[in-house]
Amino acid sequence: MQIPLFPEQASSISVEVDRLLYFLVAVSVFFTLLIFLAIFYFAVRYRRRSESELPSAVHTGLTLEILWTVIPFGITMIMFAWGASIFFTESRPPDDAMQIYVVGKQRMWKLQHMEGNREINELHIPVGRSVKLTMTSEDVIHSFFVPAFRTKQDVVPGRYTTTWFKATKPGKYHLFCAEYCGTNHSAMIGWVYAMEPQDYQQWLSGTPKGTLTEAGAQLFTDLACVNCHHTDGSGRCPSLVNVYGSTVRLAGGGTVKADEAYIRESILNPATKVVEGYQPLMPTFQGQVTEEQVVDLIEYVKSLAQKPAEQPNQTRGQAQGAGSPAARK
Amino acid sequence: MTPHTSEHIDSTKTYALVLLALLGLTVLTTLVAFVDLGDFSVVVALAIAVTKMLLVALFFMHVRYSTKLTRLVILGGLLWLAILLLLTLSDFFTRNWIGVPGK
Amino acid sequence: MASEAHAHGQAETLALREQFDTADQQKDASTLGMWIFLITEVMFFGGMFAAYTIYRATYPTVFAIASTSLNVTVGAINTCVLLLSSFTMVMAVRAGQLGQRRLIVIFLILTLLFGFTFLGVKAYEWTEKYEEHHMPGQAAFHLEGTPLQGPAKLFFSLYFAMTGLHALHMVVGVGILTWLILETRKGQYSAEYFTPIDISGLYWHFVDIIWIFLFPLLYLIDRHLPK
Amino acid sequence: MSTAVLTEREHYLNNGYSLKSWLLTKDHKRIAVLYFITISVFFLIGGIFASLIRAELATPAGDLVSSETYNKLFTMHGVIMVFFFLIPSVPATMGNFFLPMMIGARDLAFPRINLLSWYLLIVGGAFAIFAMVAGGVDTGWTFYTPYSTTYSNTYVIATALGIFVAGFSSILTGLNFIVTVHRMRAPGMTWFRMPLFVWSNYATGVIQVLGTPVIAVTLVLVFCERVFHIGIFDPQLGGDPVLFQHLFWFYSHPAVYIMVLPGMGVISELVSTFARKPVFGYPFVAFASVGIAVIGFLVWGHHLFVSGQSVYAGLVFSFLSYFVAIPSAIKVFNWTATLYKGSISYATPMLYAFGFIGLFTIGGLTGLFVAALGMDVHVTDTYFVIAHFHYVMVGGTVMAYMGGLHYWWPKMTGRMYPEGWAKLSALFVFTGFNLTFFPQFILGYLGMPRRYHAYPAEFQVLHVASSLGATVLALGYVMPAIYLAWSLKYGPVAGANPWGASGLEWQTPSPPPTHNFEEIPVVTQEAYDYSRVREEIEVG
Ligand code: HEA
Ligand code: HEA
Ligand code: HEC
Ligand code: CUA
Ligand SMILES: [Cu+2]
Repeated sequence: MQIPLFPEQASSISVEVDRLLYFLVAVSVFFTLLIFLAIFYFAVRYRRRSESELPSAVHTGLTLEILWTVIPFGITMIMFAWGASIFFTESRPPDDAMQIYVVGKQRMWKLQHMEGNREINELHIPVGRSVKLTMTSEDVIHSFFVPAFRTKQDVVPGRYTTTWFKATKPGKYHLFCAEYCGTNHSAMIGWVYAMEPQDYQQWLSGTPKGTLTEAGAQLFTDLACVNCHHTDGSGRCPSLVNVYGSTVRLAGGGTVKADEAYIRESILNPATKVVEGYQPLMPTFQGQVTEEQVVDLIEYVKSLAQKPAEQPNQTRGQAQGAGSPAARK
Repeated sequence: MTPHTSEHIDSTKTYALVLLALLGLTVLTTLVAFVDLGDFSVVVALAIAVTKMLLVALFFMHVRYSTKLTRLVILGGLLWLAILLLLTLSDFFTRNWIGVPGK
Repeated sequence: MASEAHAHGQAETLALREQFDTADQQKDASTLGMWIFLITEVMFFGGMFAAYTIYRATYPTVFAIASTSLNVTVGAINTCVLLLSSFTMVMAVRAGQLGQRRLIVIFLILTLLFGFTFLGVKAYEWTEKYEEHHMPGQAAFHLEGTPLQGPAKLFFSLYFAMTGLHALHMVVGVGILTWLILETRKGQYSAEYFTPIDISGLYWHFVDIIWIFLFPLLYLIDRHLPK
Repeated sequence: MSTAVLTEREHYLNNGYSLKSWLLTKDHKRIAVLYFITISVFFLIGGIFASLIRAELATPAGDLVSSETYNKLFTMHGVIMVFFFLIPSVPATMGNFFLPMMIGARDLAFPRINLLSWYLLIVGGAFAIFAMVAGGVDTGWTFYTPYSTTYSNTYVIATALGIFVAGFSSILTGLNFIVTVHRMRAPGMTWFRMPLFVWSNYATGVIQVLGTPVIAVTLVLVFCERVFHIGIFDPQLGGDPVLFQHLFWFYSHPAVYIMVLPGMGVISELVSTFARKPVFGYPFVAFASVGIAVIGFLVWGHHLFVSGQSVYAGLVFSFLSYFVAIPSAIKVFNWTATLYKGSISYATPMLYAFGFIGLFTIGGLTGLFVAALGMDVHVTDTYFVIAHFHYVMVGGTVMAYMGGLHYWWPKMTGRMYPEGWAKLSALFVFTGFNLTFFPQFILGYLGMPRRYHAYPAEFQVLHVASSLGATVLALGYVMPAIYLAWSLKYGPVAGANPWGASGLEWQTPSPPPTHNFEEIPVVTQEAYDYSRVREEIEVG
């Protein structure tokens, strides 16, 4: 069996990470050799020849000190800038990224596609398409790690974390849980299948089932959200139309961008952020909905936009009849 | 090496006055708490607390007479407390700045 | 180990331990040591202050409601009690400087009494909280006036952790005071040597200072908010 | 000096043989010996855990031990090695023994507190050992919440208490050192005449005093969360587990400098003595220690890059992490420069010093990898990190510890160790170490996650290499245990200054008298002034 010495480069970012690696290795090899060879040379050249030998003291060389302070510092600043720039790319999913939801749970990964496909410990994705993962955990901290993509992100209970990648090469890649999560942490592993787009489409249509939005719509009625949240914003609750992506004014000042995290919070802890002009009447659905169902609801709320394209980033929550389309300018 | 620390003995009067000041400030801060100063209520409350701390430290703990080294130690301690608070907050107050959930 | 004492002439005394050259050197060292210990205490409470700051910033309203549920009058009175104890403590140190043993004892006992009063009142407040079901451990925990019971628990967890650890320091202080009283009555201390009283004083005042901050942070800030 | 003299002359070892004369001693030298015995035992325990870890990892399947057991193994390995071996290692043994002598003091400022800190370590250790025998603990040495608070059903409380108590032992040692250096220096011993070993232990003291309380309170909170079911970090209540990580690393990053700074101090002594030259750029090395101590407090967030910490905090912490690298760089370069035109002896301690400089360089440089945000995202929580910190902790500090042990052994015991065996074991340690941990860099970059007790087959070859190395390494450590014990009785008698070293500790007989010096020395020269010891060198 052959020994792999280098991980596969299967994502757009992996190339950049590896380039940084080469730089770091080069610097390290240089300095390591410098030190090793210097020590070796001095040790031989100036070895003690007689027990009573007493060399004359050499004292501080200021220029040297300055040199070996400034040069290393310069080099580290390059390392910092380079690492940081990659990190920024890794942190900002492209807008066109396709959404996948991940729920970590002691010893398993639950993944949900928008189209409704639910997988466990397996993730099928198309190559050449950015994939954005919105992740949370039902219990302890886990970490979503795909070495071939050079991506890793902790999955923290009680909140969402995000990561993204763009597979460049079809194949089957390791998925590891990288944050220690107790017994069988090492069993919380799986595979990522990067497929040609058409194969991916086939795979998707393979098993028929309702999309997340549909499931969400169902829940929205089952959980009686509809009774309060009317699309026209009438009644004591804001309409949820065009909530997603908007900037919500909150009671007691402050605004918040209505992203997945905010909607999740609105469902599980409504009172934490109350929309301006409304009373905290909304009951918490903590315990009544699983993280997966929350995801469905979020997708439904996101789908509630007449024309998603129009008014990309409006402010909502004015005192009078907030939520009514009129109030959204 | 060890500077001779000559004893400074404050009068009972000084201590009594400091005590009165401390009690006064306690009453003050309690009353102010019921006034709506918006965000300033925090500032005021802490400002008063710091004043009280200074009184206790300078007079009761004789920092007024203490060696430079002691003062350095105290300032160091406060500085490190600041490091702990500020750098921790640097995370919590910049969450979601780039508008990606959990970043 | 008999031989040790002869290392530099005279036998070891409380005021001049064998490892020191002069009594002043020893006093300096002890004071410095105590101050360094006190900054470790600062960092110790610092961890909780950090947690407090972050959660208060995250859940301002809940924390306001929760802190309003604390009994401010009792809190204020207790603060005064502690300040009084600091006063008597410093008076004891002063008596030490003047070598007036009787006064030392009297003031230490007063300090002790104030200390006990503080702890008593604290115990009363805790039982009150217990009866109001404001103890996070309680199954029946409930804070009126907010649906966010979780963050409410956070507040009280911090409240009990902070006041609890503060009280623990008080208990230690009480122990030290008792020991000092006994030693003084044995006639250990004089104007020449009263370092233990001096540095115990530092400790006691420090515990006082911690409370000086706990009081506004837990009882006062945003009291005006919930109406 | 002959055996006769050795037995007649009253010194700290023959001054009372009763158990009481040891367990109630206030003599810093005896306390140092107590520490040495204690931490050797802990090192052995931690090493046995390590050996079991390596045995399990020899095969991809989790066949040797169950997942639960494995988790307990690496947790207890980490806890024991960090809190009960490496943190006390150099300061509590060699620091305790030599710091007062190096500044010409009769003892530390607070001998009773010094003894107390040893007892605290014992009590803390007792808690930890109890947790181990009672059934172990499986949270990882990092105790991340909510696993440690809510989900783990192992002996977290006992272990946390143990670390809490041991923490105060560490605090008191640091406090003692700081006060001692400020108040106990002999006449003429100015700050810039102090050996660099004293500087680095002073800097360490500062970290111990300012950092340790924070982990103490953090563990108290974890304790409360488990015992009283109150939640401070509990996400269920809206608490934030990442906050725990901040508090934990606020201590635990500076703690890594608690672990390495004293080792660096040892290296300064070794390099100077065995090159018979003053350390090049003395003031820079001295300030580098203080610099590391201070800057070390500003970088803890580099352990949280993928934890859900904000991107901007990540930037700040990555940036600051590079600042802490510079003082270390300065030290490495100055040590190397010290060799230039020296008179270099190949005595065992020097070999360890060479080993330290080389391996610490590699470990430190890989620290720069993980400090680079984009890189850390990939390698964090993989064997790359494991390799990084074993290079600095084992390749660095433990090497320094072994070096110092051999260097000061004659002073502490009055006997020389067997040079040949020592050289051999040094060789074992060096080769074994690299064979163990270098493959782990590759494993890490390949994506082998840490804390895995079973792993995909393609990683096996490198894991086997690592396990082989660990065996050699273990031998390298067991040998000294044996021959050092042997030397106590059969080793050749050592003179007062067998190395022709310049420090004050060599100006007094070996083993030193209870009060260190016949009369307190008056210091007139800089540190590392070898002209002073010319005669002794002549004698050879
Ligand atoms: C003795 C202990 C020790 C020491 C000294 C260090 C030193 C350093 N460490 Fe390390 N570290 C650990 C122990 C240590 N570390 C441990 C135990 C962990 C893991 C904990 C856990 O998760 O379980 C860890 C983890 C760790 C991480 C987190 C990794 C992760 O979990 O994702 C990071 C990230 O920045 C880091 C960085 C550094 C840096 C920048 C240094 C710097 O101080 C290094 C400075 C030294 C040098 C730079 C080498 C000498 C310089 C030269 C030869 C000249 C050339 C230099 C330049 C070009 C600059 N360390
Ligand atoms: C001081 C710190 C220290 C030291 C010295 C070591 C030493 C060793 N460590 Fe350790 N290690 C850690 C600190 C340390 N480690 C930490 C903090 C972790 C992380 C834990 C976690 O994830 O929570 C870790 C994790 C860790 C792992 C990863 C486990 C995992 O993530 O799954 C591995 C795997 O190879 C490993 C291996 C080893 C080996 C082979 C040694 C060898 O060097 C050991 C060799 C020693 C012996 C075999 C004992 C022989 C000694 C004697 C016989 C007594 C001698 C007495 C005298 C000389 C007086 N360690
Ligand atoms: C009893 C009435 C009620 C029910 C039932 C209810 N809500 Fe609400 N909801 C409200 C009110 C009132 C507000 C505005 C005040 C606030 O933000 O808490 C609100 C706010 C929201 C918001 C934030 C909207 C904005 O403008 O920012 C979201 C998202 C939301 N609800 C989703 C839901 C979902 C999903 C459900 C069902 C699972 C649900 N709600 C059930 C009353 C309700
Ligand atoms: Cu999930 Cu490890
Ligand atoms: Cu670190």
